[in-house]
Amino acid sequence: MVPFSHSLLVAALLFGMGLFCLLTRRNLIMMLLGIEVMLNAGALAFVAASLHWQQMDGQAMVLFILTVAATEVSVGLALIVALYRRTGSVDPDPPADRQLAAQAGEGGV
Amino acid sequence: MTVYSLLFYLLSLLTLAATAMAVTRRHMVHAVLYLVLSFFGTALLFYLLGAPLLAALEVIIYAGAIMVLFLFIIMMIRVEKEDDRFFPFLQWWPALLISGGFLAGLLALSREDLVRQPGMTVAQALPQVFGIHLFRDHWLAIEIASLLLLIALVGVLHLSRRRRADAIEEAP
Amino acid sequence: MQVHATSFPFLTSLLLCCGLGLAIILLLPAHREREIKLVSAVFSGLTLVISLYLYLAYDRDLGGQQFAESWEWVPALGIRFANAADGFSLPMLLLTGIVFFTAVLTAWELNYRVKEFFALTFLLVLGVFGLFMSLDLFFIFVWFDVSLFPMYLLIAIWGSTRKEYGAMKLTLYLLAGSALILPAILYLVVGAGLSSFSLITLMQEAVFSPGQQRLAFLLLYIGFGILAGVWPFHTWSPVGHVAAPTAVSMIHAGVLMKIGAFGILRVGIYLCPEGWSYWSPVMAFLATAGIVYGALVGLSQTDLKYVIGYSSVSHMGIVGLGLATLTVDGLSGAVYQMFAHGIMTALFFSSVGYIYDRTHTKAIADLGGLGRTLPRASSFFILAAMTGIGVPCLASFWGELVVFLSAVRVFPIYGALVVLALVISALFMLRVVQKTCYGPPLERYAGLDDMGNGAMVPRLILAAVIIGFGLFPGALFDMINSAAIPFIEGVLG
Amino acid sequence: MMSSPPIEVVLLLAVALGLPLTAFGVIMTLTRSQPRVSAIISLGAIAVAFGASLSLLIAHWGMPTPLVYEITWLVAGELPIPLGVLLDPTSLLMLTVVAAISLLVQIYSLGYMAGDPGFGRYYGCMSLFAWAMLTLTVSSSLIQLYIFWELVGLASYLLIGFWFEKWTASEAGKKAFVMTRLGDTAFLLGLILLWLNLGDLSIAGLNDPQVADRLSPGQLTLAAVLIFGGIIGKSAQFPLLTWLPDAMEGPTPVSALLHSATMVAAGVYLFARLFGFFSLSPAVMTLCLAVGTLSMLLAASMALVSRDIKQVWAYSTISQLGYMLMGLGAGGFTAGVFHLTTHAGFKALLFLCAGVLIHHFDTNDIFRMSQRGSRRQRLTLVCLVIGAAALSGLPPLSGFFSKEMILAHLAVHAHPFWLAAGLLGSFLTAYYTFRLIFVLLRPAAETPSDDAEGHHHSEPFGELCMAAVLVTLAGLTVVLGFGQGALTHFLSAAAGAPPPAPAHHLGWLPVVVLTLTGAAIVAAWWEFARQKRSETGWVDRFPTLATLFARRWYLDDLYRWLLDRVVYGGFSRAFTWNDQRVIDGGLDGLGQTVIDWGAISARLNRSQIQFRLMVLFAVVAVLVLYLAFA
Repeated sequence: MVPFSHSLLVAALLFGMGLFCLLTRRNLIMMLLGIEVMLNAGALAFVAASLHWQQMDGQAMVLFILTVAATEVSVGLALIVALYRRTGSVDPDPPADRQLAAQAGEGGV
Repeated sequence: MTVYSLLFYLLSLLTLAATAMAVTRRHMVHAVLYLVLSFFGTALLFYLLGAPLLAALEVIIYAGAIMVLFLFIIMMIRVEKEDDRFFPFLQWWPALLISGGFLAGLLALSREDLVRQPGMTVAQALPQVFGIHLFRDHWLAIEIASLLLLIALVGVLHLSRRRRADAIEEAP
Repeated sequence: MQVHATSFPFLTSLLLCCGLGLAIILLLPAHREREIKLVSAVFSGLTLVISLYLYLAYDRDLGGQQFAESWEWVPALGIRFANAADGFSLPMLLLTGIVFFTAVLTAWELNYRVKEFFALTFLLVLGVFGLFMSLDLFFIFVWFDVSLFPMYLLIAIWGSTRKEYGAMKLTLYLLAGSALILPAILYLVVGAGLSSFSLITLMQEAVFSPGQQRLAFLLLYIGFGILAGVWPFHTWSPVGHVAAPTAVSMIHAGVLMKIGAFGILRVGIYLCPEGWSYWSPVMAFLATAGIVYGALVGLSQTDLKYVIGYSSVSHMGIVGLGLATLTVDGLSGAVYQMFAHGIMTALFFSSVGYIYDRTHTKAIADLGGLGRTLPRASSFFILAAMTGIGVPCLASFWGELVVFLSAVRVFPIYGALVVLALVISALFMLRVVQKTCYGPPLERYAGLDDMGNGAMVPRLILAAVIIGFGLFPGALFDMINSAAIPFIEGVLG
Repeated sequence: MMSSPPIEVVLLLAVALGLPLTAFGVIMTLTRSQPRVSAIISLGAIAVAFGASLSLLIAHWGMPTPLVYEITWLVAGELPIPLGVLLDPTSLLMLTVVAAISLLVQIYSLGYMAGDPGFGRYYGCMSLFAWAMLTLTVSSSLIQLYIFWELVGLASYLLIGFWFEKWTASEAGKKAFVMTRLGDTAFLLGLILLWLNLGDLSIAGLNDPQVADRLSPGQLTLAAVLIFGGIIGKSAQFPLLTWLPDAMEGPTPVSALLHSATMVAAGVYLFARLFGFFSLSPAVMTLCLAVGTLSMLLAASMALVSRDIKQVWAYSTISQLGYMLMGLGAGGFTAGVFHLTTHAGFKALLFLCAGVLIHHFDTNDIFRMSQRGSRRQRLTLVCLVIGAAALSGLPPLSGFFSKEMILAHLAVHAHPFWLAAGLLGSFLTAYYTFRLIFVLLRPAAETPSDDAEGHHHSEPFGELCMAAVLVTLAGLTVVLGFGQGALTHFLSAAAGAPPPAPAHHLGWLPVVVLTLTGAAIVAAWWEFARQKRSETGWVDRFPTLATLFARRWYLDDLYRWLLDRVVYGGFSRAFTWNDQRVIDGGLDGLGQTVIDWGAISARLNRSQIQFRLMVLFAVVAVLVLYLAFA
């Protein structure tokens, strides 16, 4: 059967990609997506650990991760919609800062 | 190489590729769909790692509910394409650095088991056994989780209530 | 070091005087400038009278700390509000009284935000009086900082050229100084383990290892030395002088720099004699550098106040050298020089201030021929310059002579160098006098009105003190010797 | 020896020294604006002082031991600084000379300075100088002498720069003060060296021979050389002599009083005062001899080419002071002091005559004076000739006696070189003196216009004072010569003198000197009386030499170069640069970097979410790495 660390490796890679997506994508929804991937990676690691130590608590934990993920997405998206209604865009930069960035000629940020 | 481990590597490869594609898509709809694929992969992995109930839940909640919600929102807001600032350099390299740091850290943590650990014995947490365990040991956590969901529900309703007073901020 | 309690708390009454004056000024409405000036003149005069009385009433052959008074302040930490006056601090109190009174009179024609100006000046001098009389390390630090903050406001609001930069730089330097003093004081107090901040108990009972004393003395020397204008940390003082208004730079150069030197003496030398003897060669080097450096840089200055600023650095270097010689005459010469230099710089700034108020320029290049147009102001200016050069029968000659004497005995090379620096200081002082007062009278200053009798009063007082102590220095030296001789015998054995 | 003096001596001294000081205080503060009152106060003070000093001189004519009377002025730490009086023939003689000349010059100034706006201030400074100089002469300890030595320097600064509106006057004042201050610092260092080794600085103590065993020979010579540095500064000897000619910017009575008779003589007086101490180290005596000779010859050469009458006399003063130092250096105590006294007399006379001429012709240039008819100033010229004859050492006058005494000592001295130099010096002196006389005696080229005459006769009383002073001084120069015997006896009693002057058996010396002086006078007559047009006589034939002498052997240029290059340009600029760039720059730079870092972190924490997330996860990543690897 697969060694425990391999599954951890997969989880770590997944987490890395989720984090990368969160930090670089200039779009709130994609950031939310990144967070979903990170949570999912966490769940995977939990399942692998519960198998490794042969205890079901790990899997119970995954259940809670699921609930948290669900609530987080719903509230997150509601906020994004409200923000969208207010500012007309899903850019994580608040409008004030955008002008600032423009003034300071901050290039690609 | 048992079929089981082969399946495992194949599936994890699939999941990783799907997530990589999801993260880097310019079109959000494509990203969401790739993510759905990645969640299917993870569900199968769960099943492989002895968590059949979770695999099902994964598919139902993650792939089903959450991703559908995403699609619904994307359709509603009609934001198709990321604008020009796709992967801004100034954010790109620090993010890589930080996720790389995480990766290195996690690898270092998991590495010491690599040597002596032949591989996990196969076991299956039957949903019935899991259910009993869940409601016997973690009854309080379940109640809190349900409360959490309720709060989320109330929160979302409050947020998206269209107030007559500030009706003006319709999308331009 | 015996402490003799006092019948009537004179020293605290001195502080109360300042406090009361401050309160009354704050209560008076801002537009009644005449009353504010009168009140501040009365109260500063009162502080002068009290300090004069203390100076005369001090029993010279009894010596030790007299007029001592102390009240519990924070019993848990052993902090007492303890004040006393001895041969070292009384001349300083008298100096502060004189400079304060004359500064208030010099600022008589001020018309811009008079109320805040005098309030802040009172607060500043309150801190200075407090520090000179306090026997408690905690209060020495508190008064040090109390006297620090009004300086910033006074320079930033009423200052002249580059006042924000000058004010900022001055305050940051002095704060850096106090940031060094506080850890040193705590290090000493905690090291002693007597849980008491009182200077006397620490001096008598506490036993510090030479290593502790060296470290503490170094911190104290640099902390207070910044304020005293010790050589590498001196650049704030000319900038501060130039930026400050006349009255404030009188107090600043006249008194505030003496706090630094006095602090080194009162805290550093009293508590860490080994540290003092260990660091004395470094002190001597820095002091000599300060003297020669101040004189040489003063040579090529174009702004009148900068010249005086660098001459103060040079004179404070003489004080530092006096302290560094570990001898009785070095010490008494240093304290005498502190007093004499305080008076001299006060006269210097008040006359330059008068010239600046009339000609609105400090640049030496376009001043000239004031000897004919402003005869009285320039005669005071020349008197101050002559004192600065060290002409005998004027106050600062005696301080310099005694310090040179002890310096040549202990550090022959530095002594010779410093005596030669006398020539340079003569050159740059006379250069300034020549450029401002001599030469043909310029027509653009023709219409200026010379000092009225009112404006003459503060300058006359200062001139009288300079000539008085110049002709009869014994009056001050007996007072200082009464503290210096027992101290050196007690400390160095 | 320290007998406490009778009351009347104390009284006389208090009067002699106290009055000028009070006069100075009163004039400067109260009566500066009323010229007449301040003149009366000042004159009264100096007259009384002169009377007191004269009576002291007579009272103590033959006294055996010096009288010392001291009180402690102050005790600084463990150092008592005394204030006291040492009365012995030298100090009494000098006291009387100073008082006499000051009195005469102040009377003279009534005429000369009449109508000057700063009249009151002038008399104030004159009283200050009188007080400082009188106390200097009688001071009992070296420290007190140093104090009044500097005060005399201050008085000379104020008086040179009296007409401060003239830029050159204030410049000359500054130069004089700084140069004498250079000498004074050497004096102070020598003084401190002595004080540290001997404990006290009483002059009487210094002069007696046991000092030699309390001081190591090296320290003794070092201290003596340093004190001699002070003498060089004050008496304008070789390295520091260029300030005296520039000091002629001051009013002529000041030049007459300070810069010829009394102040510059203070250096020579100090040497005489410490003669016992100096004679303990032969090295310093020869140094003094050498410096005296060098400055004598140098100054004489400069005087040859100078056109300004006061500059000629200034150079001649430096040269005569050099002469006195040669005399003292050769061991002739009485010779040096005697020449000091006679020189004070006739040099003051020469300056005052020059003052009358300048006052009358409004020019210092001797050639222009002669063109405007200086021949007609009968009285002044007669006095001038008497003074000049005394200066160049013609027999009946005082100059001859004192100069001849010095030459006698030089002759006795081992090395013949000094004698030769002395003779050359007296030849040059005679030459430049009579050059001036013959130029002034040239027939007037322009017709004298009457208004030039009238303008100066506004003050008959003033003219009278000036004339009276001239006559008295001329009389004095004639008479003083014959007082040589009495004076040597008076002085020898003081210093436990060396063998009486060996002048008598050296018959040939006076003859040689007289022939030389005669030759010089004839040469001068030939060059300036016969050839009307010549200006600098034989020096004309060597143009390079003429410019060398005119430029004061380029000493001034050397000092100017040293000051500008080394002091101003070198040190001062370097230190100011260090001050602004290194210390200030460094700290401001430090401040700036802190501000810049603040800006960066501010940008990092900008309100954009992703930056903040980055910070968050970066910290967590570091933690993870720490846990993983630690």
